[in-house]
Amino acid sequence: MTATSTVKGTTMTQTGEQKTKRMSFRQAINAAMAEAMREDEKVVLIGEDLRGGNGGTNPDPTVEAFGGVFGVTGGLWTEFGGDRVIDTPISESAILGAAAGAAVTGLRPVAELMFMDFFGVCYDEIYNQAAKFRYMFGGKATTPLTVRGIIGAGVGAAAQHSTSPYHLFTSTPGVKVVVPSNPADAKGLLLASIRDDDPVIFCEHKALYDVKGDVPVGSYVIPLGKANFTRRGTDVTIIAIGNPVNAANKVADKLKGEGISVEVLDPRTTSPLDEEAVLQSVADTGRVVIADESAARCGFGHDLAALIAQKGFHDLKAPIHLVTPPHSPVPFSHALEQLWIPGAERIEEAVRTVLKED
Amino acid sequence: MTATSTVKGTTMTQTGEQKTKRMSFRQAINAAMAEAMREDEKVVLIGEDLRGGNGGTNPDPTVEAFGGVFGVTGGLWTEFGGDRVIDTPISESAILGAAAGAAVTGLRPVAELMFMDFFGVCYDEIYNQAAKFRYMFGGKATTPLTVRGIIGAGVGAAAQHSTSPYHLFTSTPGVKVVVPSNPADAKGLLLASIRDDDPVIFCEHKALYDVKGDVPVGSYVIPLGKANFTRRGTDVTIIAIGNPVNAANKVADKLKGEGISVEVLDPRTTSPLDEEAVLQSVADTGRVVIADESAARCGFGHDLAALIAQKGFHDLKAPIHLVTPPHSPVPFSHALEQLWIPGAERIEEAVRTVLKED
Amino acid sequence: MTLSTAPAAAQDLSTDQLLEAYRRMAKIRKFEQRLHLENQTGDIPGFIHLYAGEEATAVGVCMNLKDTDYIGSTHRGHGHCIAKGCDIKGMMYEIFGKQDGLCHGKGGSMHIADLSVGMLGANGIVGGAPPLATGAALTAKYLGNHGVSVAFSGDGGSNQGTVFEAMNMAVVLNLPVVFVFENNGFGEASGADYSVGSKDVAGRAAGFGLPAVKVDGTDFFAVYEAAKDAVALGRSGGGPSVIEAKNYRWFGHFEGDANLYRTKEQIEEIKRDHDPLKIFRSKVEGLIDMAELDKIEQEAEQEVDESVAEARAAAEPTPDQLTVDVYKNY
Amino acid sequence: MTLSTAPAAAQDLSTDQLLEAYRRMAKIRKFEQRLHLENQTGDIPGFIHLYAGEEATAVGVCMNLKDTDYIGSTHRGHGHCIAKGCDIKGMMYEIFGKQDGLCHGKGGSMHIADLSVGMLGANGIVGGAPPLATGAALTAKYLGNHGVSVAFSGDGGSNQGTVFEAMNMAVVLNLPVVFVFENNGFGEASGADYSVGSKDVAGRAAGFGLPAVKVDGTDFFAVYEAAKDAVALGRSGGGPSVIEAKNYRWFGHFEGDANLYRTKEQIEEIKRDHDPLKIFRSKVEGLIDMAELDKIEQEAEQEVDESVAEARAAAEPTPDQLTVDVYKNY
Ligand SMILES: Cc1ncc(C[n+]2csc(CCOP(=O)(O)OP(=O)(O)O)c2C)c(N)n1
Ligand SMILES: Cc1ncc(C[n+]2csc(CCOP(=O)(O)OP(=O)(O)O)c2C)c(N)n1
Ligand SMILES: [Mg+2]
Ligand SMILES: [Mg+2]
Repeated sequence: MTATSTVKGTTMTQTGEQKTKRMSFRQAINAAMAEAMREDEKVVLIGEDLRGGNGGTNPDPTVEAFGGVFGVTGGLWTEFGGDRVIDTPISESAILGAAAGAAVTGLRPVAELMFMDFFGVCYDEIYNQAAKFRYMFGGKATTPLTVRGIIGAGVGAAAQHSTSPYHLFTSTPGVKVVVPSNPADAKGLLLASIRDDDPVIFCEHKALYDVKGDVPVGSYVIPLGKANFTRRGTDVTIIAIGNPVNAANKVADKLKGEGISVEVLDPRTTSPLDEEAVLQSVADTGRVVIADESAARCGFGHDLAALIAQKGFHDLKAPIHLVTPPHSPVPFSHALEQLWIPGAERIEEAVRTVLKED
Repeated sequence: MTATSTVKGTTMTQTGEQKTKRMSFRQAINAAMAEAMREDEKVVLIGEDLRGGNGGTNPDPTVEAFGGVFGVTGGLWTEFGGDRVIDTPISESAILGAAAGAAVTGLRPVAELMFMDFFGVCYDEIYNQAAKFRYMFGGKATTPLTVRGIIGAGVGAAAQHSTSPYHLFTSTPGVKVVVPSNPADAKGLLLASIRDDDPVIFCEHKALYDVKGDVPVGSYVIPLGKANFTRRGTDVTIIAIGNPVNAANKVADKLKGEGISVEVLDPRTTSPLDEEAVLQSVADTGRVVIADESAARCGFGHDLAALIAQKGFHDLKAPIHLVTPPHSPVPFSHALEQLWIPGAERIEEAVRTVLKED
Repeated sequence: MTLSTAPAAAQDLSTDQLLEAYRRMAKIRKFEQRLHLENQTGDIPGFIHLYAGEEATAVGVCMNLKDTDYIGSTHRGHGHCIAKGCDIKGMMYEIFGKQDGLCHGKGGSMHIADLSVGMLGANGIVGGAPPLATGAALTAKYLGNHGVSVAFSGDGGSNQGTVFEAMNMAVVLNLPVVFVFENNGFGEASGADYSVGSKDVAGRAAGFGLPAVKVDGTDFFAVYEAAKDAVALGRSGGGPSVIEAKNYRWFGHFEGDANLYRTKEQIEEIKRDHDPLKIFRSKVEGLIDMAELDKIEQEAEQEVDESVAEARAAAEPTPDQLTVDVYKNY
Repeated sequence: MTLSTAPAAAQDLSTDQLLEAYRRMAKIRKFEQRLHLENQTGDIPGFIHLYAGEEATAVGVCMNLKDTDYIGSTHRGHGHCIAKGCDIKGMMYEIFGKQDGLCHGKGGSMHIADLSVGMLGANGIVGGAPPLATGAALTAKYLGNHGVSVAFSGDGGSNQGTVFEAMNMAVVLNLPVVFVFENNGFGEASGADYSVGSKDVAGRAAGFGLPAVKVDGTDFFAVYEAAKDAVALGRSGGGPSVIEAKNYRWFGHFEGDANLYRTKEQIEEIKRDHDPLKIFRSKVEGLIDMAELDKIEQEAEQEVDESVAEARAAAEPTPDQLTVDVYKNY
C-alpha cells in the first residue's frame, strides 16, 4: 500500500492487505462521510448547500444542485436523505451551535463551516461551548462533533477565503484538530474524527481537492495524534502539515538526487500532537525546518519550534528554521499569492541554509 | 519617575520631569480615554453599559448607572455626553462592525468588547474586516480603531470569562495588540493605541484593575512595539507579558536576595513585537523563561520561543522554559484556578531549573 | 398580543403538581436569598446573578418538561436549574467550587449543568442557549422521541445575532424548540426599551415565522399555560414558538451591582407587587391549604441551610483534577 | 407591503439623469457579460459572482447617493461598484490582479473598494456590509453632515446574525442607514423560500423597529423611488429603513456553477421577461430617444473591451508589494 509504506510506529488499525482505490482528496473525504453514515445512524451532516436545491424553482426534487461548494458532499443527500444531510440558512452560529447541541444530546453531527475563514462569525459555539462542555460540566458531557471546513491559499480566493486558522483551533483546549495532506490520510483521519467522542475540527486544504492517491476502501481509521514520516532521512527534518507536506516531499526527493537525506514528518493532527515523533526526528537529524501555512505569528509552526526549543534543545545542531507566510493577509494577485505561500522553493532554501549552519 | 527608571532604549516621548499621580490600573485606563477624548473629538466610545441607565426606569437622567462592568468608563459619559459615549444593545458583531465602519469613514472609535472571551461571536469584524481593510484595499483605507477588553484568570470568573486570547489577535495580520502590566504603561499605551492609525486590540487583565502605581498626568504616550525591562539582570531572562510580569518581578526580587540576577522583560505589545529587545536580553543572559497566560498551545509564549530558537539560538545556554497554563479551560474552583495560572511559584521553579541546566 | 392575565388554570393541575410547583419556586427564592447573603462573606468566587423575582417563569415552563427534554439557560441560571430538577446540594457545592459540586467545582454559578435531568448548562455567553437548544431539538426530532427543548434568554440577550439565527433555523428545520425570553426590563443596566429597537421582543418572532405569546412572567399559571401550548406544539411536530415573559428582578444585575438605574423604592415596590410566590398563593386560595405552602417554604429554607453548611465544609478539588476531563482521555 | 409596480417616476428625473442611470446599468451588464466569457479563459484567479440581471437595484439606489455617502457591498459586488462610481478600468485591472487595479491587485473581485467614491468594499463575508454601513452612518450622524449609508445584502445573507444585530442597533442609535436586501430567490443553490423562515425578508424589519418596502428590483424607477424616500428619511434624521428588491440573477451563483437548481428554460425566461435594461427602455419610451440608449450601450461595451485589453496587458504587482500596506508603516 503505497500511501503508508514509509509509516513508522503509527497509523494503521487494519493489518495485512487492504484493498485500495485511486481517488481524489475530495472523494476520499466524501467516502469517509458515507462510510461513517452507513455504520452509525447517529451521524448527520449539517451545513449550507450540502445538497443545494431546497426551495426555489428547482425543477427536479431529486437533484443535488450543489453537494457543497467544492462538491465534497455530492451524492450523500441522494443516499441518505434530507433528515441526515441537512441544508441550513446562512447562519454559521446556528449551524455550529445546533451541531454542538445535537452532539451533546445524542447525535454525532458533522457540521460544515464551508470556509474556515468564517470562524469569526461563529467560533464561540466551539471556543466557549462545545470545547468546554466536558470540562466545565465536570466530565459529565460528551460532545462528539466534527466541524469540517476549507483552508488554504493558492487558488486566488483572496483575503477572506484563503486563510488556515488551524493554529487558533489548536490553541483551544477541548477540541482536536486535523490537517490532512493526502487522500488516504484524509479518509482515515475523518473517520477517526467522526468516531471520536470529543469535538474535532477537520481542515481541508482547497488546493488538495483534486489531488489523487490510493485510498483504502471500507472502514479505514488513522488514530488522531499519530504523526507520519512521509520520507525518512538523516541529515535534516522538515516538519510540515497540510499542503506544505507535499512541497516538503518534493524538496526531499529533489535533494536526494544531490545526496542530501531529508526526513519529512507530517504530524497530521495538530492537537493532539505526536510530540514523541517530533522529538525523535529532531534527535535523529539535529536540524529542523518547519513548513506551516497557518501564520507568521503565534502559529502552529511556532508551537512546534517552542516544543523543540524546550524538549529537543540538546539535539539541535543549528537554529530552527520556520517557513511560514509573511505577516500579511493573503493577496489576491497570483504573483503575490505564490510568494505568500510557504512553498517548495522557500522550504528548499531553508533546508540548504540549515545544513550549512551549526 | 519610578515606573520608568529601569527603562532602556525605549518608551518615553516626553523628556525631563513629568508629574505623576498615584492611581489604579482602572483609573489609568479611564484617564487615557478622557485625555484622548479631550484632545480629539473624533474619539468616541462604543459598547455595552459604558454609561448604563439608558431607558428602563432610571429615575435620574444624569446618572451613570454602570460605567462599564468593572467601572472603567465611569465619569466619561458625564463629561462627554451620549454622542461620544455610546451604549449599545448586546450585539458584539454590530458593535465591532459599526466601530470598524466608523473608523474607516472618519471617526476614531474605542470599542469595548467587555470580556475578550466573547471574541467568538464577533471576531470576523476584526479578522476579516478591520484588520484587512488596508491591505485588501491596496493601502487606500485607514482604520483607526481601538478595541478594549478584559482578559485573565484569577478572580473566579470561570471558563467563559477568564481567558486571554491575545495570541489569536497577535496572529492576525493588520491588528496591533497591547497587553499592559501596570497602570503607567496602561495609560501610555492606550493613548498610543487610540492615536494609532491601525486597528489595535487592547487587553486589560482584570486582576490588575485595583493595582496602583504612579502614572504621569496629562498626555503621556508609550510607543507601540517598545519593550520594557522591569528588572535588569545577568543570569537569566524572564520574558513575561500582562499580569505575569508582576509575578516575574516578584521572583526577580526574591532571587536577588539569593544572589541570582534575574532580568525581566515586558514586551508590552505582542504585535508589533520588540524583537530586538528580546534577542538582546537572550544574548545577555543566555537563559530564558517565558511566562505567558495566553495558551498552552500556539500561544504568545510559543511565538517568543520560536523567535529565539530561530534568531537567538547561538546565545542560548540551556533549553527555553515556558510557563503557561495547562491545555485546559479555566477551572472555577479557586484552588484549581491558582494552579492554572502561570504564577510566581511556577516561574521561580522554572528559573531555578534553567539555571542548573546547560 | 397583549399581556394576558393569569388564566384560572389552577384546576388543570393536581394538588401534588401545585405543591411541586410551589416547592420549586420556594427553593429558588430561598436559594437566591441565601446566596445574596453568602456572597457578602467573600467566600464565593466570581460573579453570581440571582433569579429571585422570576421564579414563576422557570417553574411555569419546566413543569411542562420531562427529564428527557432539554433546557439551555443563561448567566442567571440557578432558577432554571432548580426548576428543571438539579440537586440543590450539588448546585450549592458547585457555587462554592467544591469537588462534589454538580460540575466537580469546575463550572461554578455560570456553568451549572446536569444533563441527566436535561439541564444543558447555565451559560456565560449572552445568546448562548438558543443555538444549543435548537440542536437538542434536532436530536429529538431526528430520534422521533417527541422530546422538546427550551432556550432561555433575556431581553438584553434578545438582541444577540445567535438568537435570531437560531429562531430562523428552527423554523426552517421545523424543530421542537421553545424560545423563552425573560424580559425583566434590563440587560445589565440598560433598559429593554432602550436596547430593543422595536420595544417588543415577542413581536420579532413573526418576522422569523414563529408564533409568539406574551405572558406575565410572575404568574405561574400564565406561564404554565403558555408553555403547555408551546410544548404541545413542539411535541406534535408543530415546530418552534416564542414566549415572552414579563419579569422583575429583585436583586442587582450581579451581586455587587449598586442598582443605580432604579430607586430603592422601585425595588421595594417590585418585591411588594410582583412576588411570584405571593401571586401563586393568591391564585390557589381555596384550593390549597396555606399551611402546606408555609411548610414547603420552611423545608426549602432548611434544605438550603444544610446545603450551605455542607458546601462550606466540603472538600476542594484535588490538584490532579486540573487537567482531568479536557478530553475523554485527558 | 405588496410588490409595487413601477411608478411613473421617469418625469422626476432630468434627461441627463436618465441617461446616466442607463449608462451605469449598461456598464454593469457589459462588464458582467464580458467577465462571463473572460472567466472561461482561466486567466482570472479565484471566484467571481456576476450581478447581471440585478442592475436596476444597484443603480436605482446609488443614483440617490453622493460620493460622500457610503455603501457596503457583498461578494456580488461589481454592480454596486459601478453604480457608486468606481472606475471600470480600475475594477477590471483589479479582477485580473494587476498592480494598477483599484486595490493594487491585492483585493480581487470580492474586495473591490474605493473609499474616494464612498464604496466601502465588496465583501466576501455574507452579512458583512450591514454592521460596517451602520458604522459609516454613525460617522455621518456624529459629524452632522447629512450623509447616509447603504448596506447591500442578499436573501441568503438576510439570515446572518450580523445583519439582524445591525438593523436593531441602527434603530436604537437612530442612524441614517438603508438596508437593501436583493432578493434574487437563491443563496448559493438554496431557495429564499427555504432559508427565510417567514418567507418574507422585508417583513422582518418591523420586529426590529424599521419601516420597510418591497419593490421590483428589476424596475429602475421603482427602486429609485423607494431609495429616494429611504435616503431622505436618513438624511433628515429619521433613522434607518429597509428595502427588499425582488431580483433575478442571470448567471450561476459563481462562475462555474452548473445552475442545477433551475432549468435552462427558466433562465431564458428570466432573461426575456426580467431584463432591467429592457424594462427601463419600455418606461422611458417617448421621453428618451432609443438611439441614445443604443449609443450608451455601445460606449459601455467599448469601455469594457478596452479595459479588458489593457488589464490583460498590465503589469503584475512586484514582489516587494507583498508586505506593503499591512500596517500604515509596513
Ligand atoms: C456575548 C456576551 N456579551 C455580553 C455579556 C455580558 N453580560 C452578561 S449578562 C448581560 C446582560 C444580560 O441581560 P438580559 O439578557 O436581559 O438578562 P438578565 O441579566 O436581565 O437576566 C451582559 C451584557 C456576556 N456575558 N456575553
Ligand atoms: C459568512 C459566510 N457564510 C457563507 C459564505 C458562502 N457564501 C458566499 S455567497 C453565499 C450565498 C449568498 O446568498 P445571497 O445573500 O442571497 O446573495 P446572492 O449570492 O444571491 O447575491 C454563500 C453561502 C460566505 N461567503 N460568508
Ligand atoms: Mg434582562
Ligand atoms: Mg440571493
